[in-house]
Amino acid sequence: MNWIVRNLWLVPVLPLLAAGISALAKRKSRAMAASLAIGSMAISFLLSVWAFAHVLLLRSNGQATQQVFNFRWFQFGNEWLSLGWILNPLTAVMLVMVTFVGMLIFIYSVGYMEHDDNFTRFFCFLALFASAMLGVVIANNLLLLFMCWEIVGLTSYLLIGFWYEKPSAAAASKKAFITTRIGDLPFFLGIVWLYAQSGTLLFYNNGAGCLESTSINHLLTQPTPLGFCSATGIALLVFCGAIGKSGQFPLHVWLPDAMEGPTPVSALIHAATMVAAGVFLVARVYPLMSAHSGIATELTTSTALQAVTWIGAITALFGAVIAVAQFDIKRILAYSTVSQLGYMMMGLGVGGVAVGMFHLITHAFFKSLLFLGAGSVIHGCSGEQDIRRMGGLRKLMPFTFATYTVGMLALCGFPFFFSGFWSKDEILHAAHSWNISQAPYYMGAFAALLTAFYMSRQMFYIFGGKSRLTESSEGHSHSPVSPDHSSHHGSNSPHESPKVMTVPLMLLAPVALLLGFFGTPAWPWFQSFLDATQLAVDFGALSEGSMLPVMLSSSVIVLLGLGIGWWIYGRRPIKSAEAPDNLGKLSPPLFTFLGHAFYVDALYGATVINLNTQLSKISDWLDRWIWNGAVKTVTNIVLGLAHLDNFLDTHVVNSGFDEGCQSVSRSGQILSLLQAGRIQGYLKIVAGAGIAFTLLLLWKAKI
Amino acid sequence: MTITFLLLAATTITGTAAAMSLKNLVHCVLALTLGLVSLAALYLQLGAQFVGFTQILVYVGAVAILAAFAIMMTRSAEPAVLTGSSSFRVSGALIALVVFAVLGWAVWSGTGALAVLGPEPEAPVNEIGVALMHRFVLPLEIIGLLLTAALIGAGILAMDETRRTK
Amino acid sequence: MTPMSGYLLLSALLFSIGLAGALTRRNAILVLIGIELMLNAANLNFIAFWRYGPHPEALTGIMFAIFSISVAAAEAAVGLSIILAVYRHSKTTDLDQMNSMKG
Amino acid sequence: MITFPWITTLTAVPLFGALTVLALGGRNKVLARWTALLFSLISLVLTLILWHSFSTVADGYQFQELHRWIPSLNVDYRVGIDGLGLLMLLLSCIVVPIGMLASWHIEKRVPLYFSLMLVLQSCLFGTFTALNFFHWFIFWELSLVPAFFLIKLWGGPNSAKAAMQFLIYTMVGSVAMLMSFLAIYLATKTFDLTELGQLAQNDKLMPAVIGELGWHLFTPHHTAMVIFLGAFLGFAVKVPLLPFHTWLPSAYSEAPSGTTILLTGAMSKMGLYGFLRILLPLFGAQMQQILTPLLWLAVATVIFSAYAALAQTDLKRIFAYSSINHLGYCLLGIFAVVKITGGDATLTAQKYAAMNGVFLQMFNHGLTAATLFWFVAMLEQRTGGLRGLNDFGGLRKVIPVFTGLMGITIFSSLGLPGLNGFIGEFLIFEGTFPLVTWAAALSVLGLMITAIFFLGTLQRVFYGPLEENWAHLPDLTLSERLALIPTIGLMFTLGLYPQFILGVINHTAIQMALQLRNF
Repeated sequence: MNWIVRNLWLVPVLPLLAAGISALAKRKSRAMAASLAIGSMAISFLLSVWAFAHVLLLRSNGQATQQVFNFRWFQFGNEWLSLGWILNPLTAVMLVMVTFVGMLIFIYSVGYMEHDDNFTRFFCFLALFASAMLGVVIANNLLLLFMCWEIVGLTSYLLIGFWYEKPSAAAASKKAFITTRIGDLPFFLGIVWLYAQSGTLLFYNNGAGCLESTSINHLLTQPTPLGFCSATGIALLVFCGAIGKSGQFPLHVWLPDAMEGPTPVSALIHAATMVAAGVFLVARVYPLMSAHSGIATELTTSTALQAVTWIGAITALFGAVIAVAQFDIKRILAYSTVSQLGYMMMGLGVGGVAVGMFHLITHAFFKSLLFLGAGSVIHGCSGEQDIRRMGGLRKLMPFTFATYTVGMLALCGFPFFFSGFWSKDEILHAAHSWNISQAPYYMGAFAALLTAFYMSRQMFYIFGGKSRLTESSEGHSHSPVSPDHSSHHGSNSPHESPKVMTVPLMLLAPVALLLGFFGTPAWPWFQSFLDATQLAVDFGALSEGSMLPVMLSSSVIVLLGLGIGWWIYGRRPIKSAEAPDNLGKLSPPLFTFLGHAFYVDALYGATVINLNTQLSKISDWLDRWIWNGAVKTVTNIVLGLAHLDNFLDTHVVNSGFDEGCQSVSRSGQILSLLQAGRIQGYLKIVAGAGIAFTLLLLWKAKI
Repeated sequence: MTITFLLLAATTITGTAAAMSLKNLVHCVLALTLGLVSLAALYLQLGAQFVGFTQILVYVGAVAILAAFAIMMTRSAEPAVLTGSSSFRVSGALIALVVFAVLGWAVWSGTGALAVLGPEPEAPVNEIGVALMHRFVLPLEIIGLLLTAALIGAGILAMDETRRTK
Repeated sequence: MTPMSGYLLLSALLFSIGLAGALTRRNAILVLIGIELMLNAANLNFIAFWRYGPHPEALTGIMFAIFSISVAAAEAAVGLSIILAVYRHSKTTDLDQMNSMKG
Repeated sequence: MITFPWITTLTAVPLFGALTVLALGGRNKVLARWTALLFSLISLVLTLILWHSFSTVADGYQFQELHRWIPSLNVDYRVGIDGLGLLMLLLSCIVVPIGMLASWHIEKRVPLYFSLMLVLQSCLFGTFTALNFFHWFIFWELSLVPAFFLIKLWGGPNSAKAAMQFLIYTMVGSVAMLMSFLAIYLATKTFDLTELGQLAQNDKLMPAVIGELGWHLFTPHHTAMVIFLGAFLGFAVKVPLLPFHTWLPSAYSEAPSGTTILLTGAMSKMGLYGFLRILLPLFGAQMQQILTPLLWLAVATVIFSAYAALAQTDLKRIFAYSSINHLGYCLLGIFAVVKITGGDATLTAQKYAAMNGVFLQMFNHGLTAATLFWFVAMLEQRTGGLRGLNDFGGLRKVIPVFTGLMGITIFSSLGLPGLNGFIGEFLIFEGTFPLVTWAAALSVLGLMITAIFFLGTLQRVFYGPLEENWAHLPDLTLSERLALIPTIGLMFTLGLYPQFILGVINHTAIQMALQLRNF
């Protein structure tokens, strides 16, 4: 347990400190913020490289390449909840990738954001994001991972809504946070369920961790009312978190809208690191995902992994199909990211951790390269994002064109030289040899074809033909241009971006090229590094089994895609911005249907959001009328009783009493008439009475 | 029904009727004394000499004179207005008639059983005195007390206003 | 007609004459005289019953007559003094004026 | 042995303060304000001393004081605190100064306002430390009076109606509670809560009460249930539980912000404290019998209040409904603990977690809600009383620091990890999930809706284009930022290292959960 493992926490904490200092600093100096962020990322990068080297060292002298450091956080009841971090090949690789890409993007964004007035706040958020992402990577405890996961969600919310004056940016950030949170809640339930079943959330705790065999077997034995064992239940719930964060099929709606944020943000968060967190999560809890009981366990795959594969395959195809019909440069790349993430999930599902992760790493590099390239194109075209109004940038922005082409070819998986080819090929090979069904393989292949097609479409739109930027400026209004870019350029003819932006492109391009060779079937260094298996160079692997046919077919597919792209878009240069898309001409309704991404947004708006507003209206109505109504009726009843009582008092009792008194006094008056003061009158009465009395006596004596 | 009884009865009735109906008050008192004297005679005829003489002594001697005095003293009042409302006088006479009818009917139908004519009872004065002193001593004392109280009361009432209220 | 009923009839007649006088006359003194007459009628009854009653030796009739006469005398005296006092106070002997006790 | 009567002095200090504020505050408003603040800080110091010398391992109550009060009625003045009581005292001591700071700009009858606040604080102390039902009830009722006047005299447009509804509603509830406790007193001749608790433990309380009452028209079971429902109603109104909550939004939105801080920060905790201190030990068996309906009510409270918040347009009403939502979680935790688990080790451990979670959530919510309403107060002062959602837009450009700090508070209330809200919610869910799975699963929906309406508020108030009439809005002054440091700091520290509080309350949580063991 040497120094680096014990102090691995430095990697995420340094950017956090940078973020804290630049946030709390009194005078907001740009230089300080930028240098702090980039400095901290640089140090973290060095530390990650050191950790990587340490793992390599361990691997070379055959020791266990997984080291864990746990500490106790707080106590409730009689047990302590403890957190920790872990250094294993997966962590090492991810650390290096995140820090390297992050650093490059930080440098790039210094140039990109120089005209923005809340520059310091941007870097503070970027640093905060980097620390959270690194926290997710090194966490050895599912709860710590979840906490960093939510903070990553927060920073993506803050960064998407960075230009908060734009209502669309504000709405997009809220949408992003809520959609990911919808994914996070089942994840949270999964965590709580896991803790309830296995008693701990630590992944590896020398035997007692939740991912270790004892607790996995325990989970396998626990039945759930829904039929499958609790291991699968928890795995599926955790996968929901991954779906939310990595923009898989049901919850992908937020990713294209997240393009509202500045391009470095899209590059860093919505291409390389954050969206990959979902894939990384699945990779991290792979033992749990892949655990399944049954006879020949190595032959069948667990239901969880099947779900992952199917969701991945659907998303890959879905993303690719939509990307074909987009016009915003960043939305094309966003949907391509969605599709590539689908690939990674499929890779994890069919091939295992190594396959998925290899594509993740290669994708991170070439997709961030593409995004940064797009950024410099937008920067060059003074904020223009619609590809129909670009064109002819080949000559005007040579560096960007060159690096962009490298990224494009890597993404399409151009045979042999580009990293995309090897990593995608691994996935297709694994899918091909998947024993459950061949459908994912075909979906993957078709998606690869579409990927090649839409990327070539984009290339021809942006770099082919002559520039359509000037022609459009007096035409209809610009698409929503980021506020601080539009005017300052003066001459709006596209020009190459400054050095500080093109240098990162230059650095990323070779990596996008060479990285593929680390994982070729002939020399599977990357796979052996992750799976801690022995490494042996043998070129025969290339041809054994179904590897060769798959490789050939995929390269044919790519070439076919590029050809079709050239055929439709390359042959005749696109004349004007208003001209309908060539593909669109073939089948306009289908094209617009795809353009609106299968109207999924509208569908969600109509169903989920509408349900929400209806339910809120109902509960508000319920509150005002039912509960408040009940209280009001009670009060009214009481008031009614009070009024009734008052009525009774005034009319019945009072008046009754008055009447009584009046009758008494009236009768009194009548009686007083009798007492008229005339004595003879009295005598007469006495005499009368005497007569009556004697008559009575006599009459009585008679009978 | 002896003649003397009828004769005495007639004088009593006329005396008392005149006393009640004459306008001049003095004539009324005189008629009254006539009536009372004839009544005393009736007592004597019934054999109650002591009562007869007491009657003469008390009623004729004292009460009639007292009435005369009272009339004399209140003569200065306004002339005796006899115009009392006729309905007032008629109703009074009517009631008296009804009373007489009832009593007469009662006497007529009730006394048949007592027609026994016993021997003339003797009422010598010493027996009356003995009876007074033995059986009726308590009423005698009370009457004595009553008479003194009446005497003082009448005196005070009739006394002059100013001296009385000191 | 037995002698007794004759006396009783006479006393009834006397009594009603006294009553008629008391009711119809407006002068207070005459009303008083009327009452005297009614008392005498009662005495006549006593003596009549004494004379023709079953136990004349008990002398109760006479005793009653004597006491009634004395009471009548006392009553006449007080009555007349009251009339005098009223007369002195309100200068009238007319019974209708004396209605201060009206209700 | 004569020990220093800590708790009685603590309860007396604010009362004494109220009198001095009234006495010398007559002429000079500023003097009244500062003296009131001084006294509330004195009580804070006293509570910290208590916190320091409180032993976290001793069983039962500490700093106990026992005096014969009314021997004939067998009523004695008994005070004492355990982990929960101490936590609530600390919460009150934090919330009241915040309330006072938020009402610094009240101009109307200032001395009366601040003295009423101090009286309310002493009632809070009384309620949280009383161990004998008699004087607990006195403080429980007494606290309504200052609250009523605070709402009525300084409240919004129709504050009279809201104050009246608040008073009558709570009064009806506490009358029902008084009836059932009189029945109990009739049978057991004692008001002492621990004694009653022991009686209930070995199941002699209810038979005695039923024997005494002799209601032949109810079966014994029903009589016990009726008495329980009486007491339950008293607390359900105060917490509030769903059907009895309609007084809260109108009371909170009509009251002046300083009072709302007190209401939501400390007074709503009295209901929960009552549940834990009185209902759980005494009526454990009855609660178990009707556990499912109770759980349904708790889940309904969580979800419906969240949805209702989504439909509101007035900031205060939104935060009022959100505090109903948060208290719904505490109720969920309490009802989960009541479930019979028959001594199964892991489930008992979950009970400890749920109980700790409830305590922590009570404290966190008090702190966060108070700061939230403090911000609303600041917003009101700056914009002259406006607080509708549609009145603002894009304020972040003008008042960035205000937005930042209020954002932190909103995210803490949202339950973002790293801030204090998350720990409480995690413990509650971690406790309730294994015990009552369906209820926990449903209540998680509440978390999502909370996120929606809070972010909706942020978006409509602070994001989007700036409305021109707010262009000159002043940002937080230095004094206001200093006033915020303790609370925001506490949010972060509790979020990162909750052992400060959990260490103290953990032992009490175990005790309370164990009390229910043999049901």
